[in-house]
Amino acid sequence: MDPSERFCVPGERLCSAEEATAGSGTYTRHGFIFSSLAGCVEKTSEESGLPVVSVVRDSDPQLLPDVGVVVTCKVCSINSRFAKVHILYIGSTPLKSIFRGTIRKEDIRATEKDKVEVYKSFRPGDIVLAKVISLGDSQSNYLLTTAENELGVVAAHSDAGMQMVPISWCEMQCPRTHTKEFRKVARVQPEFLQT
Amino acid sequence: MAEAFKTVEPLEYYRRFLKENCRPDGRELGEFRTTTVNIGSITTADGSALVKFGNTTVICGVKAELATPTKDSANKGYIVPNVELPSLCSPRFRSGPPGEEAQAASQFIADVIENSQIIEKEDLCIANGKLVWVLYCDIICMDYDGNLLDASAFALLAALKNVQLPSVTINEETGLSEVNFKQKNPLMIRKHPVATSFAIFDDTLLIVDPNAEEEDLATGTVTVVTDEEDRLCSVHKPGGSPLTGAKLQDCITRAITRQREVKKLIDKVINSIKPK
Amino acid sequence: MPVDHRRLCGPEESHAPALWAAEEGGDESPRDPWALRPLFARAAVLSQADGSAYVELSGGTKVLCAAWGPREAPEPPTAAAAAAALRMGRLQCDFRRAPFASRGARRRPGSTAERDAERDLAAALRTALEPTLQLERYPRTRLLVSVLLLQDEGSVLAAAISAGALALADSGVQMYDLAVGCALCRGPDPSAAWVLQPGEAEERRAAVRLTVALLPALNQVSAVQGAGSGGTPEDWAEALCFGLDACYRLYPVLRQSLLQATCRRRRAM
Amino acid sequence: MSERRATLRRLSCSNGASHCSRLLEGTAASRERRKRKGLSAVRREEAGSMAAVVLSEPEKLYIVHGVQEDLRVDGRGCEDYRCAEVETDVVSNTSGSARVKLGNTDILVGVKAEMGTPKIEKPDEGYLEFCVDCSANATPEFEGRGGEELGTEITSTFYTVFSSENSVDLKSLCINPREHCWVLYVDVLLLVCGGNLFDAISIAVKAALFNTRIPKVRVLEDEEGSKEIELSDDPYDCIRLNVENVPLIVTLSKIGYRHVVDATLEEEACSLASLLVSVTSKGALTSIKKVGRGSLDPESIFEMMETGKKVGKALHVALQKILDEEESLGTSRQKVGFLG
Repeated sequence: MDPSERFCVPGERLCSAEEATAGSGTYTRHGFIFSSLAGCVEKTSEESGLPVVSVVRDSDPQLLPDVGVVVTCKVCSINSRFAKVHILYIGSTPLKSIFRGTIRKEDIRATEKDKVEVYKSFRPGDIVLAKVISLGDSQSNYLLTTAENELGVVAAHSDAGMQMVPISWCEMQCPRTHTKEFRKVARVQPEFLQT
Repeated sequence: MAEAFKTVEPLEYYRRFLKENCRPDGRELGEFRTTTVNIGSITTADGSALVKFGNTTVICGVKAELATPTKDSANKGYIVPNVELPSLCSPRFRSGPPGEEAQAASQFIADVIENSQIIEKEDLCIANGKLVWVLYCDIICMDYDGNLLDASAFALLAALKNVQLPSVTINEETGLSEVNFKQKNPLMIRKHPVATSFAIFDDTLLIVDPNAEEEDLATGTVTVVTDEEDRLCSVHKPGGSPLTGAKLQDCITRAITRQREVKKLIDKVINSIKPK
Repeated sequence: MPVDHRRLCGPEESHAPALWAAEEGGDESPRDPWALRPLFARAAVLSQADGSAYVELSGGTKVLCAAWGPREAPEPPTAAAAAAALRMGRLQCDFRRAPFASRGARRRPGSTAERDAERDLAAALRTALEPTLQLERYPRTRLLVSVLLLQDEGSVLAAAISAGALALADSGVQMYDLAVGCALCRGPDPSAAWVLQPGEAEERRAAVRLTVALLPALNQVSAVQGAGSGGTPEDWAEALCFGLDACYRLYPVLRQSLLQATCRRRRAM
Repeated sequence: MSERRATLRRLSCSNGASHCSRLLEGTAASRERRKRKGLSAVRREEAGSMAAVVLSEPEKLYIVHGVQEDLRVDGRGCEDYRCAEVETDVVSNTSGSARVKLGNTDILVGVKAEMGTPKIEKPDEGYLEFCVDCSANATPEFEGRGGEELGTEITSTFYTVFSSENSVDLKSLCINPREHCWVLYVDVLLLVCGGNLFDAISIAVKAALFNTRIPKVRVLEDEEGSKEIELSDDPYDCIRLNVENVPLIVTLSKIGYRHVVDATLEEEACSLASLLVSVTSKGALTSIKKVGRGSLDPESIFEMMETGKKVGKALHVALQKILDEEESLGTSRQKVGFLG
């Protein structure tokens, strides 16, 4: 352990709010910055203005899906109106537990929304990149969209059980049987090519 | 990226390790996790033991009470084992009454007690037809990382060895029982049954002392219980992939070796806590 | 009585041997009311939980606690609950007492009396821990705290509160502060003084019992729960001050254990 | 909307300000009041629509600022109770019963005495059993299992409050030690939840216990030692309970920097933490408990306990007066019941 490291527990007063800006893992009350985590205090100086005080933990922070973030999810079930998914990753951070989400038919692609059919876009078991558009209301859970070129199916298995390769923005092909299946394919970015 | 591979394709990830004859936690296929036992730490129980297999932690507390025996077995006491999997031990269990797995484990422990004769139930009789001991053996899992059955059976055995019963006499004149807490006697432990579990991968590969992850991925499990006379007390194989006779024989041989080690460990700890 | 099919029940009726034993004259020596029982605390003890803690009071009370960070909340039952869930997360507490945790007769798990007692303890724990959490950061989710009482030698709720706060902090959820619990009681004798962290026997004989929980950094009280033969507000205020002072004295121990756990976790990386 | 609602309530309170000074009133007076109170219909309607109180931020601010000035939305000061109506002996087939209306909150409590066996640890005492029914009529929140949590919280609170040794003379409920005793089943029915449930229930419980009449029994023993219990022939020959030491609960809700007693539903929505204290007629506090998801600073707990003692004592005096009044009217009293 680096002796210069300063550890703190929740509720510990870090400094006055005039000396620094509150970063992640902290909160401000009565003009002071307090730690809200048990972790290590970090002070980064900004070029202009006050340094930022934050508290970091080594294990991944307890992330939650939030509006605008890209998530990786697995399709569990589909019907004619929507696909139900399990959110597995936020960005590249795995979630500790599963959160459920819904991709409605009208959120699958950006163009020709009226012609979209869910079963021609996703199949159960597909790994999909999507973006959170809403935390949902009292009836529904997280609402997701794939209406962007970079979003959609990134990994899918064919009927024969093989991992398929994308051949266009709306089709994938099985390397063994060469049958083609419809999907809303994502234009894959290099950092998501993993296996 | 290994982390991501593990999340998406856990079985494939695991097979790659097995090909190299090792496991993701660094053990060999036939290697047990570090096993420790702590006896007598719960002073409100009449006997107790805490057993750890790596992360898996199980505690057993025995409480002795007095009851009247049933008519048809007037000279037999009761041993009532219960396994609890509280929500604390793993997120997979909900709070509330025992679920399927806890019930199955309780039944397994009850079978081990019944088949192995750890204790003769006649030893628990105080007055024939009138008064017997009831041993409530409550086994609670505190940290669930696989191999619950082995740990539970081990904790039960160690806790029973720790039990001290107060002496009870029946007053001839009044017919009432009198309990003397100053004079305590240990239980007579007749056999030392030890359970050894194996996870089966792809119908052929056997790995010993599986952790929770391995149990989830395995195609089946088998638990073998043997005692110090190398006798087979129980074989528990709840479904899953089939096993050849030769493989089962292999399991039994390994279980016998394990029984020796566990027995040695218990004796060592019991001796270390004995008042000089 | 309904039969519990999910447990092995044994005989219908059985009694603790202590019922027939000669009455023990368990008179304890008078103790220094200011004295605190040494407290042992260790965080990050369980593998399957996001955060965990073990608290033991010398004399034997042993409490184990696990905490899980935000998880998907179950469907809220009513519209108002759903509206509340959208604004903030929910803390759910679960309290189990091991059947062998107490002196005397075994507690029958699943019996009505046991369920009621566990539920009351869980509710009290939730009241004490909720103010420490920044729940508005975790909408639509629930946080879970699960406690297992292994041995009851008095001051159980107080120990559980301290353990719960440590476990939550260890799980990495954002909190305002830790919570430190302390129990105190006063004997039936009118001249009796308040004693801190009573043992099981003292608690049983006590005329008045009180459990307090303090958020030490914010100087806020998150739990006050007391009952007994009546007292004036001044009486209770005195007890409260006494208890809160004890919480301040216990805080460094808890803080130290949490710092150690944080260091250990960092080294393990 | 919020402004209009607020003015409406101010109106109703200028009407009601006169009776706020009186803490409680009996049925005789209340019947009269109900006749002349034109605005009561409006308030009731409001109550129906607001079972689930969701307040906007400005609405909350309005309430908090009012409390700061010691002027609450309905015109009360911080330590004033709403006027409560108490009527006893409303359900004929119970041993004792009472109905209490506190603002919109409406509670019915029935006490039933039945014979049982004493508990092993207390062989020479009877005991009380509480049961709270959060009926779905009280608020839609209680539909399904919604009321369960609240129900168990209320039940356990009352067990704590009555656990104090001398709240009720339990020894007087013993018929013969170890074998027979009276068990008092106290059933609480929430008809309408309009805030401050705990206080209202405790008033109703005390009134119902006051009203309780337990038949006198004699234990007859024959030569062989077997016992028989004989019920007195005279229906008026019965035991009354001494309720002098039965405590009342006072809930003090922290709003802003101050605390109020007898909070309405809207005020409860503005309060993060409350202190429940049970107070005996002599002003002793037999139990204290913090409820709610917020915390309290030590100083305000001290103040709340003081207020609780003061208000609780006054409440006891007012309640006892009504109970005595009702008692003195005897059978000549005209019952209002549920249609009144």
